[in-house]
Amino acid sequence: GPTGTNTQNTGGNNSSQASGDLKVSVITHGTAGDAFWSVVKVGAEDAGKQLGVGVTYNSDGDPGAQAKLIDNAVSQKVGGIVVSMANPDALKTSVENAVKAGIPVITINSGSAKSAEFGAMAHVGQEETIAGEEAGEKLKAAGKTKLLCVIHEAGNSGLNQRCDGARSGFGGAVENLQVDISNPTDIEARIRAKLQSDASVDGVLALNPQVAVNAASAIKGASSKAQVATFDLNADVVSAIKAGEVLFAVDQQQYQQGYLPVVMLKLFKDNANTLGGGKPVLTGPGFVDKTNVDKVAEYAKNGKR
Amino acid sequence: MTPLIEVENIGKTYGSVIALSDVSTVVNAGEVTCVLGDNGAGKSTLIKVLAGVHQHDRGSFRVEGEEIRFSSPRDALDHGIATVYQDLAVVPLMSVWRNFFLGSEPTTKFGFLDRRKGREITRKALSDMGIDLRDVEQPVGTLSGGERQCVAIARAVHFGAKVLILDEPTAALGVKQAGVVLKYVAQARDRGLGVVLITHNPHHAYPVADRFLLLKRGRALGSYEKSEIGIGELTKQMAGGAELEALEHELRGVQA
Amino acid sequence: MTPLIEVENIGKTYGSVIALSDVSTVVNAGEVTCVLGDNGAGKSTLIKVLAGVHQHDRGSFRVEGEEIRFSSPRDALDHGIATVYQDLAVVPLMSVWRNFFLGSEPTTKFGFLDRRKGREITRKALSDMGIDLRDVEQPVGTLSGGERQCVAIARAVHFGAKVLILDEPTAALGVKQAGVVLKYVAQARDRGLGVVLITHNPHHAYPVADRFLLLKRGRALGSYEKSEIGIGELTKQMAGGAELEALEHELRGVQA
Amino acid sequence: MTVTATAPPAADERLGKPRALDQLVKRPEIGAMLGALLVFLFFSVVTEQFLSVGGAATWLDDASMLGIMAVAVALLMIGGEFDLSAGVMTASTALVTALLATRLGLNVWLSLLVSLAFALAVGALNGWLVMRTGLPSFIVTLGSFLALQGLNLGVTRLVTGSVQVSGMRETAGYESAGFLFASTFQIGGTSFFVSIIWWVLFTVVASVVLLRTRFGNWIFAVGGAAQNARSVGVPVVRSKILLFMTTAFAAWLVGSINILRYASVQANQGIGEEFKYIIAAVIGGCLLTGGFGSAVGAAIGALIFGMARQGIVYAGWNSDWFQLFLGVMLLAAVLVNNVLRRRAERVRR
Amino acid sequence: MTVTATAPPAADERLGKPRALDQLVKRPEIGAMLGALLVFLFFSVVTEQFLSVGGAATWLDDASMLGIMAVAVALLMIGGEFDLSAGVMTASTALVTALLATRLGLNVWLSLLVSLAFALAVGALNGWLVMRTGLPSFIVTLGSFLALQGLNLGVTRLVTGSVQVSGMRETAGYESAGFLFASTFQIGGTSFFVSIIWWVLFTVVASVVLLRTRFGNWIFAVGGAAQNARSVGVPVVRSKILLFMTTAFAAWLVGSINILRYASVQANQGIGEEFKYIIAAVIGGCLLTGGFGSAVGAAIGALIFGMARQGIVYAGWNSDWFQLFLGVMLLAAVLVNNVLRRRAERVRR
Ligand SMILES: Nc1ncnc2c1ncn2[C@@H]1O[C@H](COP(=O)(O)OP(=O)(O)OP(=O)(O)O)[C@@H](O)[C@H]1O
Ligand SMILES: Nc1ncnc2c1ncn2[C@@H]1O[C@H](COP(=O)(O)OP(=O)(O)OP(=O)(O)O)[C@@H](O)[C@H]1O
Ligand SMILES: [Mg+2]
Ligand SMILES: [Mg+2]
Repeated sequence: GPTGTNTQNTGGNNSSQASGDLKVSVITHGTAGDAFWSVVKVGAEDAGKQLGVGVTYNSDGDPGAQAKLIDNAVSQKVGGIVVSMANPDALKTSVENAVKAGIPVITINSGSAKSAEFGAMAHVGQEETIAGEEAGEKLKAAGKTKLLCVIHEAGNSGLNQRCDGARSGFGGAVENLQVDISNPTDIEARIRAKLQSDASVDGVLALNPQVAVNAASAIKGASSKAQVATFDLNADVVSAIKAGEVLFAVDQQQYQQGYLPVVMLKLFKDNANTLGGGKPVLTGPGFVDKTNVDKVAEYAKNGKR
Repeated sequence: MTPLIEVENIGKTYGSVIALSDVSTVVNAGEVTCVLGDNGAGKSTLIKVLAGVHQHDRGSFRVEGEEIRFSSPRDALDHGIATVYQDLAVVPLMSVWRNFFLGSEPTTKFGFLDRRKGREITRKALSDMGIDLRDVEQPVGTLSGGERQCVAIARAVHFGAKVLILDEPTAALGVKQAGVVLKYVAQARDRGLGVVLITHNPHHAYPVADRFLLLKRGRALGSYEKSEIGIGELTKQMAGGAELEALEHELRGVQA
Repeated sequence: MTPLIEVENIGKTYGSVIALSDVSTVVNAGEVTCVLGDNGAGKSTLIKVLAGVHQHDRGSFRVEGEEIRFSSPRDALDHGIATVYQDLAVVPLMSVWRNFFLGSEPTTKFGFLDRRKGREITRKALSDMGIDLRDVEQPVGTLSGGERQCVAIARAVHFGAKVLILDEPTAALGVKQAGVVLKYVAQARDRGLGVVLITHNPHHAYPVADRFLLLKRGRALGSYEKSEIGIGELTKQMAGGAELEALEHELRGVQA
Repeated sequence: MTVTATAPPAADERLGKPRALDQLVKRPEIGAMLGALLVFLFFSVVTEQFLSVGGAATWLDDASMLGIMAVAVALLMIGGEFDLSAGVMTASTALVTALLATRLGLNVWLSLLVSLAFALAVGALNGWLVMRTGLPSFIVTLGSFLALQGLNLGVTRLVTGSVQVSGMRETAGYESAGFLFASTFQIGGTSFFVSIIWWVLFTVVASVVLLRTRFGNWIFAVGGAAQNARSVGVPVVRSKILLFMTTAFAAWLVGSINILRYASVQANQGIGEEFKYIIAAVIGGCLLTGGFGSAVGAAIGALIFGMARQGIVYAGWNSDWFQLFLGVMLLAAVLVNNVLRRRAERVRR
Repeated sequence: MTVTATAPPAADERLGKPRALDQLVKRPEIGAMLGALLVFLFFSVVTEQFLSVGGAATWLDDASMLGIMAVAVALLMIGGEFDLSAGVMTASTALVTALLATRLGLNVWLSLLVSLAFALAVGALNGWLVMRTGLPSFIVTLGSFLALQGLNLGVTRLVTGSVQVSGMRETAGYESAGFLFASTFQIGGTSFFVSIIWWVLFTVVASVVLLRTRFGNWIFAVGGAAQNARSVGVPVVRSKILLFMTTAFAAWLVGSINILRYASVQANQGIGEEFKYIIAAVIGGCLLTGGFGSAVGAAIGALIFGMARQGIVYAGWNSDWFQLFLGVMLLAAVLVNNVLRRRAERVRR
């Protein structure tokens, strides 16, 4: 395959090292260090490496700052922009300006409803709401009656959408709990406190693998009968799934949300190809549970699932 | 003629510390009232009440016959009472002239600071006191102790209206500068101001004062008109009577 | 006998300000060297060099005959030079006894602070100076100016080894306390210490000093043995000669 | 009849001769300026687009929003206080405006007025609490920071069911208000946001107030030694409360620019920004302990920030290391600034 | 031969008679203690589980990790400095340990030693930079905060390709190290984490050092008036560098507890926590300006924090409003604390 054009480990982040002259700017609303978005980044960079496309990845949770990053990319006259639209309204002007400047834009993850309206070429990924919805349905199918949805970053719209989705998918009682991702002790203590004070909670939906691990140990500490489900994977979650401590992990296969847009932009540039016919290209959600965990485990270790 | 300031049986406590109790005195126009006493006797506390920094707990405090209780130093200033504090009340990081005019800044007709005027008046007022500064734009914090003292005094003299209060103004000053300050005190008195002067130096107190208030451990030890007491007796009283003699004797003994 | 301290043509500049230049003097064991001068004359600068707070730029500085340049006040202390600064060098929020022992804390045999000993020595040292504090656990910041001065002096006297430097120690003191300080100076001298004393009060300087160094605007104006000068002439020199007479005359004129 | 014999001499023999360079660096901002110049030159050389008109529009835009706040915060810091609630206030004001306009259908102008009143009230409350209780403003405004953060999220979810308010574009008065706060102007065919003008304007006004008015003098005084300032008659309480209200006003300005430009606002916006304001002010020469600083310096501090943030993106450096670059760059800028300031201070004495 | 005629009188007539209550509140921590008591009583009454053994285990656990850091930060603050890098340091040390153990296969104990050396080096560097440059520690440690944050993320991604390091459970020495740092002990059938013991131990040691040793005396002195302390011979530079290293040590302790307990660490852990440490210290009575404070107070400040955070969860209040409750509660605690302290200070004089 066309790998090896760039052997540098950090990925094709440096455009001058890419062999091709296509430069793609990926701009997301994930905060730095977010597990989910880390996989998206790896996906985009892998695609860049393999296709000889210069990929730069930037992100900011603040919509205004994200808009400025788009403006920045436009002023750099990049060959393509990939953007996640958690807050489409705020990005409207910037995205439209990019389109006006003749830069093809692909939206990923969220904002599919506004994607075409703003002039984007395509949308890759699935709304967080829908991912949450399916997680909720699966938990309901597992016989859960009361669900705790743990938001590890207050005010993060993506996380809130997942919980909102879970609420409609689950049908029954869903409560949100806010914790702080930067303090694992606090995460565990709060989940434990919640479980101690409300014995009827029998399901915990974590939105981050680290939270999932904390939740599992909180459940032990509170001697509760609840079970954990989570978004995304890491080595600990994999072994927890094997051990039955974690029911399943939602896998949006977000690697593709980073990878595919670069491919699409490359193809668009080379052959004017388009994909999806105006409809979103869905990447997930898939689920990882006891049945398929062994298959996925290896990829999770490399940061690709 | 009603006295400018009259306090009667005034008292002040800090928490459970009784810093001042039952002290009475008057300040008349054209007279200097000198407050004397040991360290910690309550002198600064007394003048802080007069200047509106603290409020008295007991007793009465009248300004021009009118019972009063200042809510802030601004209030006292507005009643024409200007004060030089022992700890100087300057802002170290601000320039000399800005400190000089702090709280009473000169403005142009557009409402902006009149900086030229500020600098000139400051330079003039200080050089009148025998302090020639290199630069009135330099921060007060970089001046020597005595220079700083002079800035505070020059400010109070310049803005002082009816009553001028000075807390140990000559303590950090050289002989010449101290002389200048005493001259100012005498001048202010002669212009009809009432002056309250705190000092530990009987040689500074005696020439200019008309009345002496002696404090000890927060209480009045005595109050004398100048006619009632000589400098020798005053020095003795300031040092707590007999004790001084023993000390002087010893000092001489050691010297010998 | 080599002098304890000997400085020769010493000079010090702050940035572009020349605070001290070409000053020479000696401090002998068993003698008091008195440094006199106007405000801003450079007295504090001189003793800060001696105490290791600043370093001199020019000239030579010898301690017991050995050329030296202190890297820190600790260094000077270790050479037996104890100093009372004009700005007192106390930590306002710390208690009196902790300030007293700061840098030379007494410890028990387990390496812990010996608090009882600390408190007792402090109380004793202060009451020897005529200061009876209510409580040596109270923060120094709550003491009156003079009380604070006494703490700093008592500390230097207690720890002073060979040379005791005092920057205007009597400025904020009452008559009695000033007398006690002078007595300490005389005692220290008689115990064979070298003393450097800065003061503006010729009545304080003359009785105890053996040598007078007069500074003006950073330069030495003159250096006299006690035998060479009387108190009248000294006072006159301190005030810059002729100027004082005009002033005294005027002061008397206003009084009349 | 003058007592002193010596008139101030034209040349003082106690002053060594000042060097030419030293004369140049007398202004407190000059250090920050050099820092800014360094960052500017660095990215101009390292990247292609940084120096272009489009590039300048981008980093000026980024600097402008930070700059407005940094200048206000600098005034407050010179006045000896902190405001940790300044960051979330930008979101609170935007939320108030947006909720009123989109949910109650108020005219945008009216909503802006109400949110201005709200901001000033919060600012005054901050100031009053600080002065009343004597607690450090760090703690008091931390309280309001947490409270506002909770309110932002709670109210937004309560009213909209989500964590953002959007739909401003359809409200009455959006166009005209947008023109004032969020329009663009053209220079050399590139659009610059009007927020840059607001930033410059705010800096100039703040600077004039600080250096040329009585109130400015009081700001320095209450920050340098509040007790002493009070003893000579400066209205300390009033001055400090006014400073808190100034910060709140700036937060309202930034909030309004944001809501009109992005037409939506997220409940967690502005969190963490408060420290960037303080950092920009400190880079610009403000002392953390109060009593010293400059408004222009703070504006330049924001400029350094804006240039560094966008410059790193232009350089295409791996964003994983972003904070590392930023940290090193800030430290370098501050160090240069510091060396220069020391030199300047030596001269000033 | 004594000069003074008056021996210190047993009862001083200048002292009004002290009231019994006033005598009680002489200790600086008593304010924080009452704040803690209030919060404790409040949640004990309002919720069911808070007062149970299981409940106590939960909020003590939360408080302990915060508490270790708060005590170290309190020492540093008394010494007149800040350390904004303390939060990320907890992640950095954990990452170093985890990377060495999982990627290089080092024994956990050895990894812990290396990361301790790393922490102490960073702490010393912080201190050295602050003392060397004369810049405020707020700025210097902000630089190291950003730099470490960047390093944490950059290195983690470089090595693992993801943003977290996991897999500690399989490493050599995990069991024994885990016993020391992350085991539990039983009281009344409920497991308490050993971090609580670390917390208590650390507080006691810090308190003894602060109040009973020369070094403790120096901490107060360098924070209260560094210049004056220097002139009486206190080694200011050495003391301050040691304080920065103490904070780094505490961060290592917390990082080690975290990594051994959760067996994985996220690269962005600890960000924002540094302010909670400072807040806890201030609630416990530390002055932001240095020179005053108490280690026990900081520990109690952390306890208030922990109880409030978990209490809100026990009370089942809508977590959208979480920050609002927290803000109001902290402010209330500080206010009570303040009123009491003022009273105490009045007595102490
Ligand atoms: N803010 C305060 N709180 C508590 N006690 C105080 C306070 N201010 C002063 N005191 C105490 O009140 C007493 C009187 O103090 P004051 O400053 O009035 O003395 P003073 O006569 O001015 O002394 P000095 O000549 O040394 O300046 C002192 O014992 C002092 O310790
Ligand atoms: N840190 C400093 N930076 C710049 N100039 C200084 C500094 N310290 C002192 N000076 C200047 O040096 C000169 C000498 O100061 P110094 O403090 O030695 O005077 P002094 O003789 O002790 O005066 P005083 O009797 O008023 O205490 C003064 O003009 C002062 O402004
Ligand atoms: Mg006094
Ligand atoms: Mg001096």
